[in-house]
Amino acid sequence: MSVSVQEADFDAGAEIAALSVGRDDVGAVASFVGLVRADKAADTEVGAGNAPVVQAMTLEHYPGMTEKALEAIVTEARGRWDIFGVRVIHRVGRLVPGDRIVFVAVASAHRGEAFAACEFIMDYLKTRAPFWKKEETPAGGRWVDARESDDQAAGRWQSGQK
Amino acid sequence: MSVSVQEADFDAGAEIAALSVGRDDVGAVASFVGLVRADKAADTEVGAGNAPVVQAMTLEHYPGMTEKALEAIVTEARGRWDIFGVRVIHRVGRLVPGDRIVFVAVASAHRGEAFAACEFIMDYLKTRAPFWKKEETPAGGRWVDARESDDQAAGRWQSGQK
Amino acid sequence: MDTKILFFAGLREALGVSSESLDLPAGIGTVGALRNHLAARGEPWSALATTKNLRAAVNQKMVGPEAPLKAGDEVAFFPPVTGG
Amino acid sequence: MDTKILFFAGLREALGVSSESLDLPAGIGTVGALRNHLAARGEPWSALATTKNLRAAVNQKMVGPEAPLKAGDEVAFFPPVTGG
Repeated sequence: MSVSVQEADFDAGAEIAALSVGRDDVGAVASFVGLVRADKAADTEVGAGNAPVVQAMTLEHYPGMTEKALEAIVTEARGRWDIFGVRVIHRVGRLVPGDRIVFVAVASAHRGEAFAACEFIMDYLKTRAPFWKKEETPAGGRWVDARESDDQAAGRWQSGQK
Repeated sequence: MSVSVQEADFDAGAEIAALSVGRDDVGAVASFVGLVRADKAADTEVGAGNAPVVQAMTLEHYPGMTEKALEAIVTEARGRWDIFGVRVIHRVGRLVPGDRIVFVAVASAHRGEAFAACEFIMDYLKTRAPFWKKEETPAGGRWVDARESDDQAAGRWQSGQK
Repeated sequence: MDTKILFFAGLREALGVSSESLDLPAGIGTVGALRNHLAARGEPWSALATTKNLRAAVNQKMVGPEAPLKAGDEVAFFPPVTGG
Repeated sequence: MDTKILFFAGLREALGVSSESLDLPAGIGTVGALRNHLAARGEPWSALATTKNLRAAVNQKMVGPEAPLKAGDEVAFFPPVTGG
């Protein structure tokens, strides 16, 4: 089970260790933890200076499709790089600044492939997995706008990737 | 203390968590764990098919210089990217396949900077930090040869990085 | 056979509904045509026309507006995703 | 003031010595000159000339063969690094 969508927090160290336990061919585990930032609203069009502080965030998703979308992204990564285990965890529900949101880890023989596949999965997850964030700020609730930079990050894998 | 050279193993999860604890501005922690592979000798000129299996590995280093070299690499990464905390741990002494060797983690507001800085530090560590590996195989001990691909990986940061 | 339609996030809130079942009208053969059909109901359904970069999925797979529809499909409309 | 010289890894094993202290001879003003001076001692010191891509550090900083030396410096010779 390489993909999980859950309300519960996760243990990054245990997940990283699980990708190499009992094996002697894993030379590299690249991983990523995404967290809720209090200043997240500052990224939007509101403008950094006047952006309200994020007090909490609710993650909505599309049950059923979410897992399929994440598994499709993992399958695509496996087709592009010679990687062993992959682990993706995405939390849903209400989270506060400092909380972990997402975890991606990739094991491979070599670091180049582990890093590339891990970053690829994060970039694709940001644009293809059906999650939506609603921020709570002193000014009220607001749905986070998609960032063009995320589309650009995902787009760079589409031609001449590594 | 962002850099450690030690015989003891490390706890990747605790190290990752420490980079964001008590803060609400960290949105991304990219990290890397390098491990001893049994088939490491297969990377050398010996040729993959006939390469002896690695039974253990001893890491030698240059005490005093090692810490300075790692800190210089971290300082360079801080100059290139807008990153918060950085943690580098490199083990020395005798290790067996499956053992962790090295840990690098970088915290930032955004994933792009965290990933880039983490990979940069690993690439530079591989070519600039005074560590040497000696493998034990059924055919005897042998010092690992430096890999040209590591020089290339470090070299790609030298012009038009990111 | 009914076609199930789901709405998510800001679009769900604008419509005040998270799903409906509908007998696919004759002539509605693509995701884009279904979107226009629903948007033509007037307020609040025009949100389907005005939502910036509206995305759609058929049977839980992201598709473009030209994707074909058949009775019994599960169709979803939603704003660009913002997870991770 | 003595100059301390350190050897590491395969080079250390080839020389059978991990460090020595030496009164920097007149005319030895660079890392490359010191390397040649030591290598000229004959076996096993010629390993300093034959080690592929020999690296050097002065006062714990990697340098090239043209780096200047002065009495009291800590000099190290070693093969290309292979950590990580």
